[in-house]
Amino acid sequence: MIDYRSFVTQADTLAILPIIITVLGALVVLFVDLLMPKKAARRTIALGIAAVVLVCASLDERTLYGPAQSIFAGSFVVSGFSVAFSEIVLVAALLSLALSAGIGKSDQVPGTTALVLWGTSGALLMAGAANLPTIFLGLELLSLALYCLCAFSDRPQARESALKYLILSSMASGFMLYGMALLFGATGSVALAAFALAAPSPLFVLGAGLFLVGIAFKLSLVPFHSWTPDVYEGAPLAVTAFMSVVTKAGTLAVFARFAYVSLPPAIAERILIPVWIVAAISMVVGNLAALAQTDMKRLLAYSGIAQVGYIVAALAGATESGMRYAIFYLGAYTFMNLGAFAVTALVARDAEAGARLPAFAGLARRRPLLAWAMTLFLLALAGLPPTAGFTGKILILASAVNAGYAWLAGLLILGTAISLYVYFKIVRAMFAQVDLAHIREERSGSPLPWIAVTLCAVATVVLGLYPFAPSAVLPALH
Amino acid sequence: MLVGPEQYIALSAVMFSLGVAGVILRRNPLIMLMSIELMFNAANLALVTFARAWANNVGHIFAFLVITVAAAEAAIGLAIVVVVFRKTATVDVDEIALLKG
Amino acid sequence: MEHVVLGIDGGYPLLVLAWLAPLAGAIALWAFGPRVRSLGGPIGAAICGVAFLALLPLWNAATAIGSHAYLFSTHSNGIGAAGASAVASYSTNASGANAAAVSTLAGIHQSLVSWAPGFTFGLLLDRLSLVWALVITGIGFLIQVYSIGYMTGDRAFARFFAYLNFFVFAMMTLVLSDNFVGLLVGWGLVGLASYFLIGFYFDRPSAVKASRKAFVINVVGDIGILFAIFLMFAAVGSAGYGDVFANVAKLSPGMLFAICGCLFIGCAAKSAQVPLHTWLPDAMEGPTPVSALIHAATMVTAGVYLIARCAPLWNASEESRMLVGTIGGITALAGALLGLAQWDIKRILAYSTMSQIGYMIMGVGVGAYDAGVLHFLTHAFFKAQLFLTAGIVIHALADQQDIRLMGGLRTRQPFAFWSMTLGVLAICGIAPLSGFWSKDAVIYGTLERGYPALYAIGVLTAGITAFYMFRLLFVTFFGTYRGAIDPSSLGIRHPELSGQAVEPAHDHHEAHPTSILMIAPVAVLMIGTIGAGLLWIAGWRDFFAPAFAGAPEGHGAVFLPELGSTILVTAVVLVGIAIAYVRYAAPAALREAIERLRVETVRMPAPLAHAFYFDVAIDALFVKPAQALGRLAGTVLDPLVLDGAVRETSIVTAWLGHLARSFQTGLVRAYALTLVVGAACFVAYYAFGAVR
Amino acid sequence: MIAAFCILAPIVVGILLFALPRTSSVPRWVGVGIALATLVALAANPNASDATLRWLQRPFTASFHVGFTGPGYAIALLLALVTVCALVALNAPRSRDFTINVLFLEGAMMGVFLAKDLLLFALFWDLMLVPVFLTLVGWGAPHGRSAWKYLIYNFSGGLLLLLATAAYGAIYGTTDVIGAATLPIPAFPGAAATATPWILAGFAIAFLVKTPVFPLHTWMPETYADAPSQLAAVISSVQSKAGIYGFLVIGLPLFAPQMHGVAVPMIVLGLIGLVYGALAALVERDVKKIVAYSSLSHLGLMLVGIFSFDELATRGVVVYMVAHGLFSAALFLVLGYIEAREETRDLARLGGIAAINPRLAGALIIAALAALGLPGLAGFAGELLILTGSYRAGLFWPAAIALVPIVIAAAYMLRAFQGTMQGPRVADLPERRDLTWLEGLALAPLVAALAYLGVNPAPIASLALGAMHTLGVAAR
Amino acid sequence: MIVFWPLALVLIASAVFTITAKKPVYSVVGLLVNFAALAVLYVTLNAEFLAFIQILVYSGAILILFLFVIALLSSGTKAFDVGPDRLPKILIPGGLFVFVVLACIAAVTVRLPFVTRPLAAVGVTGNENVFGSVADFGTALFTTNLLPFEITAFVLMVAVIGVVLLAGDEAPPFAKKARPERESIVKTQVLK
Repeated sequence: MIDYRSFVTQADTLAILPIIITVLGALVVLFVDLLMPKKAARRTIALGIAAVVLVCASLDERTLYGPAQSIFAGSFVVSGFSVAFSEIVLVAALLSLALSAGIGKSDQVPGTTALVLWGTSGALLMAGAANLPTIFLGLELLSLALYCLCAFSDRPQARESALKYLILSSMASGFMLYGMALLFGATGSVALAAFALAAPSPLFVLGAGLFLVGIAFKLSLVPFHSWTPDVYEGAPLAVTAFMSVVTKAGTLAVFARFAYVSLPPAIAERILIPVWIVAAISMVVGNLAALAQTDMKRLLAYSGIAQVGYIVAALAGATESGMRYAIFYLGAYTFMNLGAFAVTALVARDAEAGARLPAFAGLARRRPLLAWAMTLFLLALAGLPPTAGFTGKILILASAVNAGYAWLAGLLILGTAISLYVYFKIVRAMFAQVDLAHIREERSGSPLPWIAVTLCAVATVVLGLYPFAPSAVLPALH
Repeated sequence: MLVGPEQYIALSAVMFSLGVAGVILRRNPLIMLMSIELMFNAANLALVTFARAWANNVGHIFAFLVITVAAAEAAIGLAIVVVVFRKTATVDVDEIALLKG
Repeated sequence: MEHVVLGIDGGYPLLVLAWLAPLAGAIALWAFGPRVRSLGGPIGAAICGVAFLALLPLWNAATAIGSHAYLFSTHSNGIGAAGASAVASYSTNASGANAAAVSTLAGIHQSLVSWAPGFTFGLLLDRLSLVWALVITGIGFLIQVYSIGYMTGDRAFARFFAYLNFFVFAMMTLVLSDNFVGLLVGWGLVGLASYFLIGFYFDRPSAVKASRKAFVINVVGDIGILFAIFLMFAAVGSAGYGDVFANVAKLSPGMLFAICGCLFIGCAAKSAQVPLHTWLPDAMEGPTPVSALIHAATMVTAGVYLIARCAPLWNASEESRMLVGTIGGITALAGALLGLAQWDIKRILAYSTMSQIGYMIMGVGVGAYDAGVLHFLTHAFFKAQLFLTAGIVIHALADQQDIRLMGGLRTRQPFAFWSMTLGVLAICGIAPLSGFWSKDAVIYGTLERGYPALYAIGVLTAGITAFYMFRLLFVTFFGTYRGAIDPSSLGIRHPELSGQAVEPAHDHHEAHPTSILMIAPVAVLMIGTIGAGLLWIAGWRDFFAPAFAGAPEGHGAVFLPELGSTILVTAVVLVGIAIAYVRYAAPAALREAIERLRVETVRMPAPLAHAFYFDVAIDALFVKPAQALGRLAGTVLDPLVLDGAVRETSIVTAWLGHLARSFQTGLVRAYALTLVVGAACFVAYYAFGAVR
Repeated sequence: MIAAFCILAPIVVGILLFALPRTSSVPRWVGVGIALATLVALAANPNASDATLRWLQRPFTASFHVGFTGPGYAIALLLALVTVCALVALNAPRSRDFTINVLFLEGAMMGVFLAKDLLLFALFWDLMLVPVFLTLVGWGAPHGRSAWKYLIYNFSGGLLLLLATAAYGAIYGTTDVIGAATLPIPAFPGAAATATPWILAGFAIAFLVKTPVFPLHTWMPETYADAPSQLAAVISSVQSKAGIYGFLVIGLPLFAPQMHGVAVPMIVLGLIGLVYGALAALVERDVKKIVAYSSLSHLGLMLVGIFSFDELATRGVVVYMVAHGLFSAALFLVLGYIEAREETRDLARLGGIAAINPRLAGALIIAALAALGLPGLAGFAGELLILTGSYRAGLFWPAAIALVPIVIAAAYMLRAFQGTMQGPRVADLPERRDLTWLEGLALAPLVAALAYLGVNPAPIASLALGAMHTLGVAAR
Repeated sequence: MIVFWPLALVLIASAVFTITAKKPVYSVVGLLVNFAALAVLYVTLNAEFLAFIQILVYSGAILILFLFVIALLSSGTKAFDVGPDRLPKILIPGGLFVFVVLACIAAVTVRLPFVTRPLAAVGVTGNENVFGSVADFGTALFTTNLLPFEITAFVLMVAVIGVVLLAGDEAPPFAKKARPERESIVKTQVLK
């Protein structure tokens, strides 16, 4: 007789407690909303609960930091590594919710907030997933939530983006799933840790390849990126912000675990080379395509394509330190990217639709603090000091050179050079001399985005300059 | 002719490819969704086959989970098609291209 | 590293005072000129006088002949060590064979600063620099006194004296420096002072142009000296006179020639030697006192000073003597010839200056240093006097400078006439005036040292000089006054070609009475004009014998004795005077003076009228090509080629951006297709590429 | 700590200035005060100790390590002085924001010249470009392209610098090497052999662009011409030295063999720039561009000086860096005053200003004379030491060729001076007031420093000496 | 195992029919056949529980959903394939090429040595506690795969909430009516 209790111990429960908090928190949001009178400030309450939930999850997540422990019969691993990704996801979710003070109409806010929380839990699952079904389900949980969230707007663009995202993402899931099936076929196991022990076989390689296609799609690496700009532009701003970080964080966690843990050493490098190549292409093409963009969300989408290329480049060679730098840069990217989104939300006439370049004209004279904050975020995105983007880029460059991928470092520089025009176009618009008489001042009522801007700005600078070594803070793998 | 896992996998690969082709060739999002279901089913077939080959029922479990996800995805996908239709009065994906460039 | 310093090192506050007082005056007058207004002139003159007086007490110390040089061992990093003479190790027997050459050059030395090893600075007052310093401050003083009268009423009255004081400071720097770098500093600063003063009337385009030309050509000379410094520094590791002269024996003949040649480029530019002389006539755009002080008496003779100072170098290099002597001779002749063709009273004097400096350079070049230096001294007197007299004339004629429009001034301006006559006689070398002694010494010096060709040039030039100087005298002062007649009847078509300003200067454009302040300095100068030459027979050679020890002596076998030479020169000069008289002053000539001047004007030989085409050649060879290259750089290479490449890159980048965007058609099926294409590439790699 | 103060104080104060009203003139005086404070702090503590704070441990060790290297100290002094001078008589509109930008610029550039860690150097290097870009955008000609050009050229260089720094750190294990007594042993000797030339190439290109050196200079004339004069003064005098400084304290000690390997092409580039800039300045009509091209010429000379590897020339380079900083700042400030008065920079439109503005003319001529290398002013001292040293080091032709532009410099500088100040008055040029006391005050320290260093450059030259000992530059 | 070949034929034919059918309804029918055949194949692979689920969920739930939506969208306006085919024609051969490559690679890969190993021995389908049986499946699902199973609950929850929020919110454009009680939707759905 099987002792079922041995499969759900207290340790297991504690280990996934942040996920449980998040998931159940979403239910709390919905139920509290049910109990509220009609006239109540439902938007505020829902967001407040979600914030509490996310903060609790984040605090609880910190307690898990430590040596790796495998739970749920190897389905899930909790380690410093997963904690790092989880924290990034939670912070990103928190900041995204703050951006435009809820998604959709006010009576939809509790529902959408719940969806955000569930999506977050999907990403949290991906951060610790140790076998293929868990990966797949975490990914789908996140994706399904995002499909819905994208559509929560009356703008036809939002609907379109949801449809496109749905079709393309499902297709990519199909590829990934088929790859998973082949991996299972090649090894007879679904546990990532078991793969490395299997003898290398063509079936395994092909399975890994298809799996990586799915990964590349979720990371929006060129040429699997084509959904990104459209979806980012169409989706409500907060959703775009959310998915721009959370999807990447979750998928990177999966990719990193796969690349570091499950590949037989003999063929690991050959299996991963296409990923480095598409990362390199992403750095260049992403920035190139961003050159002529005027919509901020679309611009940040292309920028994100390039940025994720940088992050993947950090992993090149699959060195242990590279992993840390990737996490560092991802953390930096979270703040600088969300900061840019937050400023866009503040500048935009319609916070949900986002803003186009002309909205930034003369910002330095109208709202200097906002303009300088935006400049800071853009500098960070461009990899310039005094920001985390600069430090992160240095780490990535050093890591790539160290791992023998100097060509990647060179292409990174090329991409960055192109990106300067992209980011400084906005800086220029903000600081240029314009006739302020023609510009109608828009001020959003909510203070929440301001909080996000402040947090992101502080974090962007502090992460870049605070004299700590990422290696001392970030944990070992597994 | 002996039937082994190879034949099953080949069959699943063909099904998968047909699903891919369906997504590319059709303009009707419903049929595209159906094609995606074909892809998922192809993967399921592979999973089940390999489960049999290794005598490891985790493949079955996986397939089961996939079926669940496919159901959820179909539900959401159809809902999205409906809301798109409400906004634009068409679901021809070639007519839905506001976002580009 | 051993550091040889000429002169007895010590503290000489008077020397520093004489050196810096004019600078202080210049700064004060420049800064506070508008406040002190008409007091500026007296202040400036007084400061110059103070500098002169400060030098006098130093006479004994500076002329005391020491039989020793001082050697200082300095730390090789050298910061300030040379100044700390207390740590010096003392030796009376320096550097073997060269000790003799060095030891005789005694004087007084004041240490100043050190830049780096080999670049130490100090002031040196020995006999040579003493003579120059006295002339600079003395004549400077006189000319400033004169200027108080001449410049009265000018708007920038005080600024003028600031410039003059600055010039005196710069010139003192030049002659008092104990090393080539300090000399070069002075060299450049006098050029600057000259620039300021030539362009004093800066709203006159011709003055602006002339000042720029003078400055740029002088910079050409500066870089000659600069290069000489490179050579010397690379060879002996120092730019100090003492170090260089002590190591002359170590230098190869080729190196010596190169050093002398480069130094001479500087001399040629500063002293208006062919072919770098073209700025000097144009420099007459400046006020007349400036021409007298800078462009006649002092600055332009800096080249003479440099060569005399570097006598140890020239002594050791026969080729250099040949070169310098020849250029000097050519310049003397060319200046005289061009003097024939001028109508502007100041330009005539300018060419005569060029010619006379040619003599001096020829003299010092061939090794007759004492003669050359004496000619500098006498020339300073008589040429300053000539210029100042011309100034009186010009001043009285409301800034008229064209001698064709003068005439008959003998009665109207008797003082000017007599002064001018005295000066002309002196420059022609009529005994016993000063010019006679010095010029004779120079001319004979060339013969003595074996340069008969130069001798011939010298004699010929003396004759031409006599002709054109008397032409000046006769046309200006004899006959009848022509100022009222129509210039065109004299053949003057383009007034600007005659040197006359199209828009004559400024606010003092009217006839002035001649003030006592202008007459007195001229009177003082007359004393020198008459008597300075007598120094030649009053121990001049002995005075300088220590300074020019080792100079090449005469070969002995000379076909002409000195007295014979004197007679020959005097005869040639008299012939020149006679021709001038016949052409310009004989009663017959005076009657048809106007017609004669017209014909002469119109029929002037083209090479002379165009000053032997030097300006044209320089313009075509250097200025035009440089401007063309500059235009090529500024309007073609920069914007089109270099920038164009960058622009193309950005255009291509932008195009690539559009290309990347063009894949973003908005059609979800196209996106699916790209996804599948990407997947196919992946799969192809993984199926065939990843595992063999 | 003094170094850290000089870097941080302007930046912090700059941020605080946002609190003051936009149109007040108080921020400018606060700016002057803080710049003066840095100047005094630097001048009073020439031997201040370094400040270090650990930054990174992996992939390489890096520190927030700031302190004085000899040349760095000299240029930091220059920077503080020029900043004071630029702010004293500020006439740009929106003076608070302008002051803030200038203070940020000062802080960032202090960082460049006081950093003793390569990574920190790279950080400040990139950082110092930002305020310039912002100022060009906000105060330059509307719709001008100069900001873009500045950005594209300099950040491209900056990124290569970044890559080179990262590669250096990755291979040598530490970037805390500027002015260090001993050089790091590469962690990967094999990789070091292959990569070091490429690392130098990265640094060198960044330095060459920043300096700038032909043919990477085309951003410069437009930037200097378009920038407000106070900014042009700061960047032309100090920022342009960053490249030369980089060669001096990074190139020479860390990459000595490779530097020797590229000496010939570098000298050739320097010479081309030297002649090219002079020729272009000879025919340029925009007075600010004349000065810009003259900078190209002068900086080419410094490059020649560095690559002659001669002790004397190195001293000369340091002296000339400071001298050029002083006179180009003075030139741009004066030209700015003229531009503010006459609203044009075109030589064809200017003329005869000296008649009514004699003090302005006096200021311009002094600056121009220093620029053309008048003996007795600091520029001459630098030129002399560089060229003498180069010649002694065996560079006969470079030294000879380098003399020609001195003549051309005299021609174009006087052309610029006379074209604006002398000649007949241009009829439709408005009559404006002469140099004000404040403007004179802004120029006076520059002129005084030029004159003092012209007479006695030893204090600055000896700073190079101090550096050379620690940098291990053997005198040949 | 002889049943494999006819089933494979049906599977492929129905898949081709699904992706080529003119009307979506026909595609649904093709898909139905496909799923049914697949269920039979599952049985041949000892996956009897999965075969059952396949019929139940896919054929019974998902396809019905499709039919409903087709019915909804076809009422009143023309929804499908209304405009020109905007995908450039040259891309379609490209797509086919890709498809061929994929198929070929799949075919090549499965011929490689791994699969030639003999299958592991398993018990006869239909018995309790043997491979593929419900008990076998259930044990695995509730022990080693508990976490994924629990996640499916939330996946479905997301689907439910999302669909409710999306679909229940507004009226179609051609029948726009103000609905007074929008906030009640969440309530009712959650209570379900």
